[in-house]
Amino acid sequence: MTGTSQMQVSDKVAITIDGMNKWYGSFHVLRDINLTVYEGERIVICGPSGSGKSTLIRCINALEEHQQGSITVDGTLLSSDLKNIDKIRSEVGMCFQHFNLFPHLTILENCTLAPIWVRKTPKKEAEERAMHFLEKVKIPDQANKFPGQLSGGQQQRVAIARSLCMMPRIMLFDEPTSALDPEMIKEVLDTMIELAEEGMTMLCVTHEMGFARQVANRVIFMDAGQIVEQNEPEAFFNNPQSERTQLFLSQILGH
Amino acid sequence: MTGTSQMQVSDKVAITIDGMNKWYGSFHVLRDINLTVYEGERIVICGPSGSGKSTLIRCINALEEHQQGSITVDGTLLSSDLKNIDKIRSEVGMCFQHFNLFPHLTILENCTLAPIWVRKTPKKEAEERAMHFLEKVKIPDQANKFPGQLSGGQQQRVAIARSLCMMPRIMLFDEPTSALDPEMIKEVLDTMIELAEEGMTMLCVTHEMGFARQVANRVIFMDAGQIVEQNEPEAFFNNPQSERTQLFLSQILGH
Amino acid sequence: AGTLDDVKARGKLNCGVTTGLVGFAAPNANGEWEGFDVAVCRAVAAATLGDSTAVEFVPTTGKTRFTALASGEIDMLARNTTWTFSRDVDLKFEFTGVNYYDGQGFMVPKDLGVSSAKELDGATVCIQTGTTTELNLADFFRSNNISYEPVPIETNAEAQQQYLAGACDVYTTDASGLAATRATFDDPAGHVLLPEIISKEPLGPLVRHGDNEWGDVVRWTLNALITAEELGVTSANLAEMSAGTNNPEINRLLGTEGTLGEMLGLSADWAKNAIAAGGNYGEVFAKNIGEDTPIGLARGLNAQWTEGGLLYSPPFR
Amino acid sequence: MSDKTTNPIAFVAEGTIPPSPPPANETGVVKWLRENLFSSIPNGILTLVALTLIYMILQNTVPWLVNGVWTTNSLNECREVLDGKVGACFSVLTERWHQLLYGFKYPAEFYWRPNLALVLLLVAIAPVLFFDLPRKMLIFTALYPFIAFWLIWGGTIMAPILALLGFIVGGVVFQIYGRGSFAAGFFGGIAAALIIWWLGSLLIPEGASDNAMLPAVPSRDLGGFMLNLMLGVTCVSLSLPLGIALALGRQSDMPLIKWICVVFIEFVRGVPLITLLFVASVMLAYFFPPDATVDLFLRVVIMITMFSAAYIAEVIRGGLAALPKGQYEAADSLGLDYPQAMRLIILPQALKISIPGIVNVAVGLFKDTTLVSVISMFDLVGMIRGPILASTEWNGVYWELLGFAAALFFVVCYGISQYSQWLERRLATDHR
Amino acid sequence: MLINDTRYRSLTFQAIAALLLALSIWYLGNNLIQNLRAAGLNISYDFLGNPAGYDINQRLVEYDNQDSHGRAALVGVLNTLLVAFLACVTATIFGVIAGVLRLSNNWLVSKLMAVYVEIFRNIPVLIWIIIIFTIMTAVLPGPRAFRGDNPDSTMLLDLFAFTNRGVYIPMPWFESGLFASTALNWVLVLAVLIGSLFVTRRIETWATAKQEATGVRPKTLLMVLGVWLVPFILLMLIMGLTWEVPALKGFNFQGGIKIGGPLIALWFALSIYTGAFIAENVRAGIQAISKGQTEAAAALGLRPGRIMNLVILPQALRVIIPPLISQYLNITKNSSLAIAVGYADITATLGGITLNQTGRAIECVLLLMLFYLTASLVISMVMNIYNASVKLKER
Ligand SMILES: Nc1ncnc2c1ncn2[C@@H]1O[C@H](COP(=O)(O)OP(=O)(O)OP(=O)(O)O)[C@@H](O)[C@H]1O
Ligand SMILES: Nc1ncnc2c1ncn2[C@@H]1O[C@H](COP(=O)(O)OP(=O)(O)OP(=O)(O)O)[C@@H](O)[C@H]1O
Ligand SMILES: [Mg+2]
Ligand SMILES: [Mg+2]
Repeated sequence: MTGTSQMQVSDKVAITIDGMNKWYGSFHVLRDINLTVYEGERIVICGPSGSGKSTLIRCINALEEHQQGSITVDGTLLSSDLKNIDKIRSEVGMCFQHFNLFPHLTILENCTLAPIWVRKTPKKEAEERAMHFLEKVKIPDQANKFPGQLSGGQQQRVAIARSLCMMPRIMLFDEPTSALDPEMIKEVLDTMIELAEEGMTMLCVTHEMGFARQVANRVIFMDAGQIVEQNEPEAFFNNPQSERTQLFLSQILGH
Repeated sequence: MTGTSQMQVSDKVAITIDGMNKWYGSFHVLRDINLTVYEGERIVICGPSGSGKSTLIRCINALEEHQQGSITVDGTLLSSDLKNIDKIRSEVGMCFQHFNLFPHLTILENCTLAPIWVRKTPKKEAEERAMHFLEKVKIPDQANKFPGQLSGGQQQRVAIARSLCMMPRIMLFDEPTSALDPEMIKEVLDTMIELAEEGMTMLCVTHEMGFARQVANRVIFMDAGQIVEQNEPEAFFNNPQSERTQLFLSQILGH
Repeated sequence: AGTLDDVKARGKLNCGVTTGLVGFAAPNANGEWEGFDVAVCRAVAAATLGDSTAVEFVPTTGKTRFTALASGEIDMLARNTTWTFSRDVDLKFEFTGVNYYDGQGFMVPKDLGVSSAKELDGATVCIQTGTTTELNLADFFRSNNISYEPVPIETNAEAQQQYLAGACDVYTTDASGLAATRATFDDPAGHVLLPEIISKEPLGPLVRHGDNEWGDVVRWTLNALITAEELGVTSANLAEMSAGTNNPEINRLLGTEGTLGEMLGLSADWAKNAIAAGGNYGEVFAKNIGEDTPIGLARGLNAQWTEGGLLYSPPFR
Repeated sequence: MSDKTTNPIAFVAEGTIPPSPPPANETGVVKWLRENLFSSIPNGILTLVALTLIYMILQNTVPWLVNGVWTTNSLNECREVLDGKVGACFSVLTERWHQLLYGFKYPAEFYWRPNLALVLLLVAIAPVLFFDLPRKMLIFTALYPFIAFWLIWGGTIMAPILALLGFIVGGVVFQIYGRGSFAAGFFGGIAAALIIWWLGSLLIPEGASDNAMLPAVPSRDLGGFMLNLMLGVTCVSLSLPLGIALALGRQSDMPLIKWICVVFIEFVRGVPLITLLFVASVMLAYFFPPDATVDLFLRVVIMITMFSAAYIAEVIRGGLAALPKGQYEAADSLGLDYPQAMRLIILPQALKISIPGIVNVAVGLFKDTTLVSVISMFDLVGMIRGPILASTEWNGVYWELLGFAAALFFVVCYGISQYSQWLERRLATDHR
Repeated sequence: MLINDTRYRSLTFQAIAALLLALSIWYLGNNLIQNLRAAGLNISYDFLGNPAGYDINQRLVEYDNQDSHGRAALVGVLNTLLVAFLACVTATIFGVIAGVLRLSNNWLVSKLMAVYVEIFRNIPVLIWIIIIFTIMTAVLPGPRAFRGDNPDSTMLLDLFAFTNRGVYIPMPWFESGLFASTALNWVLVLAVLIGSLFVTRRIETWATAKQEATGVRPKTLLMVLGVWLVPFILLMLIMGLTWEVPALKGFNFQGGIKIGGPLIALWFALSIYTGAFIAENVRAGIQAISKGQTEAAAALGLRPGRIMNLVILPQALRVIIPPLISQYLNITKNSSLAIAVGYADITATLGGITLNQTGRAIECVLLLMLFYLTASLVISMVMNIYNASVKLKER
């Protein structure tokens, strides 16, 4: 299984993070992060709470500023130039822990909003594409409902569809399943696995180790703002190198 | 296990409910309830939503009035006489689904409030006792925090400690774990099991069947305001008599 | 540009009046402004524009009147405003004459048994605020060394209600206003005006300092009304007289002789128009506040100098 | 285990006990009275006190109302008719009806104009107040200000059309250039509108309003309750956009803009409206160029608008704060820029939450429009305190007039506050 | 472009805003200067030192018509503060009573309170002020009615006179004061009262300590009563307390303390109007405390009175007090409507007669705004301090 997924990884670089440092005030959250993500790669990021996982992926689509080092997404250097930021954001889709759907818009409107206003897609085309992705996440029949009328799992799938409608080349997931009931987690993970199989570049913060084993090319373990260890899933889980990782895995798998 | 717990049951009657009926307006919520609880008994009440479980235990400590029949707690007949009500309430502790801690008081003050003002315990003594019970529920170090600063499971444990500080002879629990996350449920159930092992008389509305099997002397099944079936846990779960109970159990255990 | 040119260009005169004092300036049931002050506005409009209805009446309160004039919102203020030194000099306005010689008086219920203001020691006095009333009152009681308790009220209607309900013993404002107010009572005979008039209140129209042409227009329009009465020109015989008379002053006034209108920058028949608007001073007085009206004021000080009053217009020549 | 404990415990019901009616003392009038009026001795006393109070009020007002006289022409006539009886002279209302509603100067033959404007107002405001109505009606709402302006003030129809045209052109320019950059669109739109207005004002011939379809009525001639309504509606609708801008400004992370907004809001909220009205009536004139006389109505509108904008800004700020941060982030991560995020995501939600608060501000503001009577404008209260009470005929009828004013305001304000409560309930359940 | 760079974007916008701000200030200021010069006026506060020339009937400090405009303004400020303070107190009382009664389980009373709240909230306060002033003058008798052998009205208990000019109540004074100066005597009384307060606090702490030690709270009511009454009565006896009873003399009642009609009307109107708003706040505050809190307390065996004191009120107050304070702010601002009833507050003196007499519109209005701004800033500062001090701790 790991074999098949690795085959889709190309040599083209999707994201390069180079010597990145970030501070919140005087608190050093991210320390000297170096990371290269190739197109089609699926990366799972894990680590204890507060270790900076969310901050890292939020830096990638400029929801947070970084203070040192550079981030290059798809050849575009992330700088304070708004043009670049806009460009990167439309290449990178993001999916939040709490979905953050727009409650005043229907599912369909949620999905077509950004294509229409950012990509200037004609409405009809945007809607067709939205329906396509809603079918992909298996909720085309909910298109005209409001987010408040859906279950958590359905909402998270809408959030994924919403990002996909922007046709991003890279998807970021920040603990997409941790706000869900166990039975809904499965729905969402299935959707993500399907995406993974299509070769989407994915960075995913999650503690679902089953998911990591099944789809990831690489697992990154962070602690105290640093990347402590990264490896292929098999090696990572069966044979963690650092002590910190071993401790963390023992806790997580012990549950 | 059932053996140990049954040994503590004495012949002394703690609560007698005799032909009790209650209406909300013209809605007949409790129908002809007859129940005798012996000291040291642990009773679990279950049944579908709206069947009157909460109403029943709220009648026992006079949070609701009943219109027909009699309730006697520890030899005191529950009537509209305020003296009796006060007496009963200080004998009976209650633990709510939503904790209902007092948010403006610290944990310690939550626990000492009633002993000081109702039981006229000197403050120092009340605090010592409160610390004792907080230790019992394993949160002595939170004593000076405010409820808003604790997790749900911790709050529920404080609520239990708060009732215990009044040294009640009988504890009523109304779905004490249903507002909690799975991992916190365990904390609270552990606390309750410990109490049970000390021989406290307990009436507990819950759907935690594991708990029922482990500690209950008797399981009562209610439906439509009526006690439909009651039995020892083993018999109740393995061999339910009434059809209604079978249906209910099949749903609950099927999960 | 001067105010006169502005008014001509606009085709309307903006005239500041009070917000409502029956007899002097108040809208009637049809919403038309009428009254003694209003007539002055109309006369000026007739003189400058030839149309006595080309007036925009701007109601002003005691507080807003000076700003309205100073800021140019109104061209002239014809509101019961007392000509005082500080208003003329310090506030930089120009009073163009006096259209009503008033004085502050007192009204008391008859059954109070008071016959002189000097007996009012310790009385509660309702004051209609707005002009110099408070100051005169304070001066009067101070100089007579007696005490009183002031109750300042914004509008005449409310002051009157207070007075009638017995919340004050005395009501003080300009004597003309007192008479007007008493006229509306249920039982006017139950109230008396005390003999003391404690102040001089020359009320007259005013304009901004520094625009002498416009000041002249207003001043001489008022004088035209007064002179017309003196010379016996009335709205009834106006047409006849303007055909020419053998009194040269009348001829000069009505524009059949000389170039007075031109000097003012107005048409020759300016005074004729002003008089035609509401009659001469005497007619205006009689129609709005005279003895046949509910207000029932006698001419008194406001009679022509020939009749023993103070009205004395400089000659038209 | 042992028989002794197990046997009495085991129990299975044979059948269901049918529900029975509650005991008699649980129903009926007597129970209601006992529970609601006489549940305890203090409660009984309270009831009796309340009953006496009600009786006293009715005893004093009912004869006065019932004996009311409706058809005389002056207070004296009315007193004669009443002939010493207690009774109201409502005839002042019938006789001065038009003055109370429209002020004393609005031409009587044109009363239909404000009336029509009011009716249209109801139509225009309906889609704003009731979300279920078709959204198309909002087009009429957008047109309404121009129609109403023309109806009430009259004059040449070119003026409102020109104003509308300016807005339309500005909007179109904004649409075109706003796609690229918001700032370009925004300033371009404003510039385009200004150009249109300037060009248009050159084109409208001098004196066009003299022979217009609807003769012009100067704003000084507005009065009565109509003036209250107009001030209320105009100022609330003008202050809404200003309030939104202030609220956004106060939330902004640009310190200068934030401080300008904070100072403005706190300043305006700290000063009584009446002082601001003094500013409008005695001070503002000094701040305009000497030859531009801005009429009092406009000055008052400016002041009241500023006043209510500050309050509305605070309400909207509350609405903005209530939105989870995730909404902003989600909008960002989709690549929407600030104006888009505000317009499409944040404001629609924040405004919806704020509507009850805005309605409350609106009610308060509407009540406060009566203060203009203090600066010599003849609104309803101004008409009563000024021309009507000062007139020889009606000098002395306070109760009827004040009661009428109170009743009129009560009906309108109570209506609006009921609406806002309905809305709050509805918003609470909307979409779960 | 600058506008597209996050670093400079905000700077650019702020620069534009600063420019616009400066431009408009310059424009307005320039107009002002031009207009003033054209009118030959200048901004000067010298007039504040000139004699005011008018009298004020309601004053807390010495004032007569030869005092300056500045002092007249001070009288106005104190009058504003006086009526605002009185109205805040009574509005709170009305509001709390109405709010609590509105939650009463007595149907009639709760409906009556709902009617009160709705009627007063939905009618402009200006109309209320005028109505109440009119009612007062029309319903209460004038002093004239007290005259004659068989007067229409009589004084209540021969001590209090209710007239449409105001209410006259007896004034206490000391026959054999311990000091020569009346003021010092009153200071002595105040000192005794403060002493009683202090002792009461001591008794309460003692009672709490006793309760903490033994569990039983000693009954302190009698002791407290004694502490308040005994020294006070003694002092009064020593100093020879007598009452100056108002009596009809000349035109008016003389002697005693007079509370003027305009003050009463304004005070009452503001209290009853704002009371309706406070009632709503109180109701909302109490209802905001969930039923669960009462039930939990009851289940612990606490009696209803204790539940109110120990559990409900401390929580409800946090909800009630912030809106309450903004109602106080509203009272202060609404007191400027005093001009409608002839009460000499700051708006009526400085913003009314002084403005009227001197024509110094800009100066007067600026001073007026300055005063109200200061007042409201002080009040909101108090509110912020309170909010910060009672904020519930959460994680
Ligand atoms: N806005 C902020 N200001 C200051 N500190 C912050 C801020 N956001 C996060 N932090 C701190 O930065 C650290 C990293 O936060 P981050 O959310 O990236 O952790 P995480 O690995 O995602 O943790 P979790 O698994 O709990 O989501 C934490 O210690 C957090 O307290
Ligand atoms: N105050 C009340 N007034 C009227 N009906 C009520 C009231 N409280 C509860 N009921 C009704 O009484 C019935 C029994 O309620 P109760 O809360 O005892 O059920 P329950 O068995 O505890 O249900 P759940 O498992 O959902 O808590 C329900 O149908 C409920 O709707
Ligand atoms: Mg995180
Ligand atoms: Mg329940």
